[in-house]
Amino acid sequence: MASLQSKENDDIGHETRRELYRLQIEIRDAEKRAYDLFLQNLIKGTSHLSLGQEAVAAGFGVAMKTGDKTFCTYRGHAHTLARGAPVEGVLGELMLRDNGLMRGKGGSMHLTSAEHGVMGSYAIIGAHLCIACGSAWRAQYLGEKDVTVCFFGDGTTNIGAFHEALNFAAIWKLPVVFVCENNLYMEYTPIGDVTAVQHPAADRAAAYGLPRILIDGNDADAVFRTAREAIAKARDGGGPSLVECLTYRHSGHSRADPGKYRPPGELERWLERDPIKIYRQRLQEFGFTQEQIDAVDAESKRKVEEATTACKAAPQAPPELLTADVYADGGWAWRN
Amino acid sequence: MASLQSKENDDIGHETRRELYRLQIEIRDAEKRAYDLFLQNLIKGTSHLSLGQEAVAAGFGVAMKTGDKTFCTYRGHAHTLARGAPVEGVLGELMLRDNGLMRGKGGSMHLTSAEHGVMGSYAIIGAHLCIACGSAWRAQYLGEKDVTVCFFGDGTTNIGAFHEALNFAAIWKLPVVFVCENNLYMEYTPIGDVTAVQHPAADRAAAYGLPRILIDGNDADAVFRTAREAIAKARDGGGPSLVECLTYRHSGHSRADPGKYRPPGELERWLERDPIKIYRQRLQEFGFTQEQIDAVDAESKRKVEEATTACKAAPQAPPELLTADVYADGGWAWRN
Amino acid sequence: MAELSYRDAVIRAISQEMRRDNNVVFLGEDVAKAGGVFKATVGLYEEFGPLRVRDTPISEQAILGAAMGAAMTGLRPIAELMFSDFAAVCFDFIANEMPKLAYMTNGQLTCPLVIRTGNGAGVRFGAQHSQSIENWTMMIPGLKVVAPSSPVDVIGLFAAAVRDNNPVIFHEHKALYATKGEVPDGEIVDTLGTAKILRPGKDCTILALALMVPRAMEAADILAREHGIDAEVIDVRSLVPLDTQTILGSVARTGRLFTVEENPRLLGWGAEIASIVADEAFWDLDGPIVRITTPHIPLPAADHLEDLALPNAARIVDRISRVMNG
Amino acid sequence: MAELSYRDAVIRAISQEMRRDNNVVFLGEDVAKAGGVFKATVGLYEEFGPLRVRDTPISEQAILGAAMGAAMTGLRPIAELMFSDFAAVCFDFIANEMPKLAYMTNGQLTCPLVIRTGNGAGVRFGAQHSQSIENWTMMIPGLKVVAPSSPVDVIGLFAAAVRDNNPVIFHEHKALYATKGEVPDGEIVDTLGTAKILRPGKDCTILALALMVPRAMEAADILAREHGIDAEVIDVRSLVPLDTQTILGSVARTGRLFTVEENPRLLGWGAEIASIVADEAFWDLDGPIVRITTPHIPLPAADHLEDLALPNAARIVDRISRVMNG
Ligand SMILES: Cc1ncc(C[n+]2csc(CCOP(=O)(O)OP(=O)(O)O)c2C)c(N)n1
Ligand SMILES: Cc1ncc(C[n+]2csc(CCOP(=O)(O)OP(=O)(O)O)c2C)c(N)n1
Ligand SMILES: [Mg+2]
Ligand SMILES: [Mg+2]
Repeated sequence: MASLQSKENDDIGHETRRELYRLQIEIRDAEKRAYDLFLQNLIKGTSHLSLGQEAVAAGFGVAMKTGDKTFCTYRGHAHTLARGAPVEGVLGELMLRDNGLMRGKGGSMHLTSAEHGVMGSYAIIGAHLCIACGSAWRAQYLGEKDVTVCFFGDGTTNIGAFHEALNFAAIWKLPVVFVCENNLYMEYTPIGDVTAVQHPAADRAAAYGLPRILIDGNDADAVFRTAREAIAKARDGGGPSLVECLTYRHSGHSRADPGKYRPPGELERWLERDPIKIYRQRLQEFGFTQEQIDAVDAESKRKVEEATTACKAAPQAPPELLTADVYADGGWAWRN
Repeated sequence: MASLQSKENDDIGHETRRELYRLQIEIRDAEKRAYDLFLQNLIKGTSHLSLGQEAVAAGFGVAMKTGDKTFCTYRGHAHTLARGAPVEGVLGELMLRDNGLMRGKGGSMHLTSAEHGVMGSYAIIGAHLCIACGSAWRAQYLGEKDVTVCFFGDGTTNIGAFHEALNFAAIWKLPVVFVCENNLYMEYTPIGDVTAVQHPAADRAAAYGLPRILIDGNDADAVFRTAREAIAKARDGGGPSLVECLTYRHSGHSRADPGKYRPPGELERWLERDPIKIYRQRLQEFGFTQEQIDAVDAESKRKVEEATTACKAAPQAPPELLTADVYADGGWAWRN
Repeated sequence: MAELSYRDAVIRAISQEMRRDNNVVFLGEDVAKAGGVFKATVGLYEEFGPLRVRDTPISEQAILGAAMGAAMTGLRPIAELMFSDFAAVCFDFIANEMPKLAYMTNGQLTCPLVIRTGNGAGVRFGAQHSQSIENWTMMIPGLKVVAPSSPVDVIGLFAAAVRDNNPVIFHEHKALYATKGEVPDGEIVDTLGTAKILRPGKDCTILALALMVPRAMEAADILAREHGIDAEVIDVRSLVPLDTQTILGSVARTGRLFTVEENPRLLGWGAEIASIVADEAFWDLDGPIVRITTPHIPLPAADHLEDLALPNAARIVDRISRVMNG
Repeated sequence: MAELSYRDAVIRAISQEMRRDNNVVFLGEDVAKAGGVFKATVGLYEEFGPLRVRDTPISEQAILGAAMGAAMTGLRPIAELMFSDFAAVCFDFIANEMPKLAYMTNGQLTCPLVIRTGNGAGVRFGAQHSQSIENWTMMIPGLKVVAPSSPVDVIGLFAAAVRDNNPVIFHEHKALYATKGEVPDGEIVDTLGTAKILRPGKDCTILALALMVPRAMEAADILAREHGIDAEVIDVRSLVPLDTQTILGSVARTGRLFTVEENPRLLGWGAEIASIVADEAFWDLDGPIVRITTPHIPLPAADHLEDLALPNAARIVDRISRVMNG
């Protein structure tokens, strides 16, 4: 686990810390709002929240530069927001409205904002690790300096595509960072019940000639430091990294899942280690005033509120959209 | 590498050694004959020889008991013979004749002899590792005491199915032994060019919570000892093993491939370590007379000769076979 | 006789077969302790215990591979693919391994197993969790393919699938799980390869499958009431084996054929049937064969767009009435 | 103008496109240093170097995934699937990822790439290395599907595929690699979605694809010579987009339709076309639509059985002459 450096010799700095906090709280507020909207039946289909996992998205989001590419999963609201995609676009998509990032065509599991470097959210476990390799290969081939970061869960480490992607990235020395958010569960099954090693990603890094990296995923500073290092290594031609972040989701797997499969007390123990709570304390240690923190909180609340209002007012996409963009020419003609 | 025990305290014994030799020489003779028949255009389609890799098949074949199950690949002639399937059935299948193990319907890549425990040869890389898990699961579930042994190549360790099967077998503690024959090449590409670790199987065992087992695959005694141990462990409920056998194919990947992609001298160095050569020496060390060895050789030559004659005389399967056994009722009706 | 949901019928079907035969085992992701993401396997773990009902890792290839290896050596496994879209991550087993085993081994080995999977749209899950893949599976020689539309058919056809000695893929429709129907007490066993005439009619034949069956039935009512068209509705139920006799017999009587398919247009299951009818019943036909399908597009997540995509009663009525009167 | 083999046409096609556009890169198993298992990529590594022509591990998911990720961020990759049967081990990318990307992202991203693969039978490789999977790919919305039958079409259609902004699967027929044909000098670029009338005729229309094209042509000759039947032969070339105009136009003239398909019967590509014709050209038809296909079975390895399985000129002639005269 990465340990905190002293305040005197702070390697992170005030502005970056503010940003790390700002992102975490924005994700938290947006995710809580998504949950409310789901209960109000304003989000149809499904939704997978990252409540409790905000530090991972924020830590990487802040460490990434414009042009860097994000690949994430159905549990990707956080990673999408962490690259600067607007809350309205995200909530709008969850609500399947015309103001959503993909105007309702993709839905919550496929959030994409290419202009922010969010190259898609993928809902079939494992595939996007391979796809992320391709994005990194393009950067390497063209001599472009962007890095690709690919997020996935602990359960994903047991599917074949994980294995193929890791080996492929390693042998081609691709500028990609694989980030495993180990939240202890694949849906409803404890990861330990279905995995041959304790740390599904870290304990397998050696199988791809990679160093073992296991960090506290609830401490945004720890995540940020690791992200900064792995991304710099990738950018400098040092090849891929595999990072396992230990974290926990406060909510259920999806929708209104009450998470009954969890042993009593587990959630409570993790709430003690809530990343937001940890980070508020951190900010205070590093000299932030309560007013400064409150200001960030208020700004986030305002943004989410405004976004919600806009989304509730937004129309659905027009019916023509049904057959748009099947092919790259914008149409759907499969015949003449 | 397993080392030889002293002659005084021999843990293998005369009869077993004879059998280890007998199998190796039978496989060698049959494979050489297959190559000749290919050049004579009597084998259509393809064929993948195990010349040079005989010690692996023989070592495991001798260690397995009646009822144990073999799963192998398109390079499976050796493993099929090692379970006692008749040379005629194997060569007949390669020649696509009616006397072949599957009467020509499967071909060289799908050799199967259920009565000998050979549960099929699989031609799409990786799948049969998962299928072998199922055979082992059945034994575990029914309390049957047979062990499943699954053979594959070094290149196979980079496909997703390998990863899924290994994790699956490990968590369910299945009675299965995975045997990687590392012959240094996936078809024409050196395994090191496409693999992130030096030993594609052994260096990954830890990723499945398994011990690292790397042995000399050209020494039938070493293979036999490892096989005996891994099979006993599986039979006793100790779960799966992953064994990497270092070996080399003397012939090309398939058909008449001349193997031009090999660096000069490589084949010659491996021919020095020819398993048959090694084992003849071993037999002599352990007191076999030249006549005893010659007798085994002669018997093998006779068998292969007889089989060849029978195959050349064998007819093709009748045309009705085309539509037989599509479904388990023996027919092919997909409609009424 | 009791009213049962399609979801509960799945549970009853699995437990009927597991009670009957100790060689029937069941594996899949989150199917055991959690009772399945669609709650269609609740209680099985409790009834049959951890050796017969097993949670797996996210390893669809290992799941199907294990089912196959167990099937060819003596068990009769049931494997769950949570969403049918995931067939694509283990398609090697569905297309290349299971269905070819008996043939390649010249009958030495067989593969008696059932893959059950949540198929179809209507739940706003978007392009990768809503597909109708019955056609992906129908095209594979050696595989049998079933897709029930009612609780009683779920039980009867599932039992037939488990007892069949071939690999069978059993498409449960996600949007039907909550629907209900009358189901007799006691053991229920149906026959694969039998279509059912749900509504006899003399003017035209409508073939439908799974979620499209209630919609075709609704359309037939409207066609009769508002357009004077007396449609015969057939629930195809089983794509392989295919009950061509019932279909050809109906077309011989009505002279007109329509298919209502949820799968996207190109090579939807109706294409095969249309081609059979256009060959074998050509002289029976009084007019064009018309297929009513989801357009050839990926599915959108948005509810109103998804509703637009799938055939519904209004579209069926509109199309059939215009074709029949035009 | 020079005579070129289908195999060498593949090499020329790839190098034509790689010379033209530096963003075209090529990856696959044994494709670089060894020149491919079918020797259809010999010399590319030498000409374009190790950065543009890359050998991969046996990781079809990573190969297609890498191609896709590179395509959506700026390159135009060509990925080889050695045998088309292996599409099953990476079908997620073919069915769920590449073809749905543009749609799911509402056009934010596209996926301009080509998957080229050795398809079809005739080489005695048995059930898992001989399949015709053009129908597996035709049924997927968002994918384009091409299958050339001659060297010149290989080059022209491949160039069109590389320049297309969508994922295109390019089926090369293994049994055609050694065949030869005249090919003009200089750059060749054809158009996707265009069928070719290879032999005009007035009595019936025969549609064929890839290896079935020369067989249909041979059959047409025999039909003319021995049965007085003047068949029009159309090389469909591209399944998606589908040139329905050429097909419907031909049926309008001849009144009879036959398909010659290598894929197994159920949901072979001809089923879709039959269903289109049975709908849109019903009143043009003078008799049944007949599909001549490989039976719905896995393929045997034995040469004489494999030969029995695939449609050949004799079977085509027999079937068509009996139907036309019956
Ligand atoms: C190939 C595939 N199999 C199964 C699923 C169903 N599924 C969706 S999320 C999930 C659990 C994923 O667990 P993990 O990787 O730990 O991510 P988390 O949801 O915890 O973030 C499963 C099994 C899927 N989407 N894709
Ligand atoms: C999924 C899949 N990809 C590619 C191939 C083509 N192929 C056949 S053998 C082979 C090389 C296998 O290498 P290895 O596993 O080392 O086994 P070996 O042939 O050396 O015994 C390849 C790539 C295949 N059969 N299946
Ligand atoms: Mg998880
Ligand atoms: Mg090898």
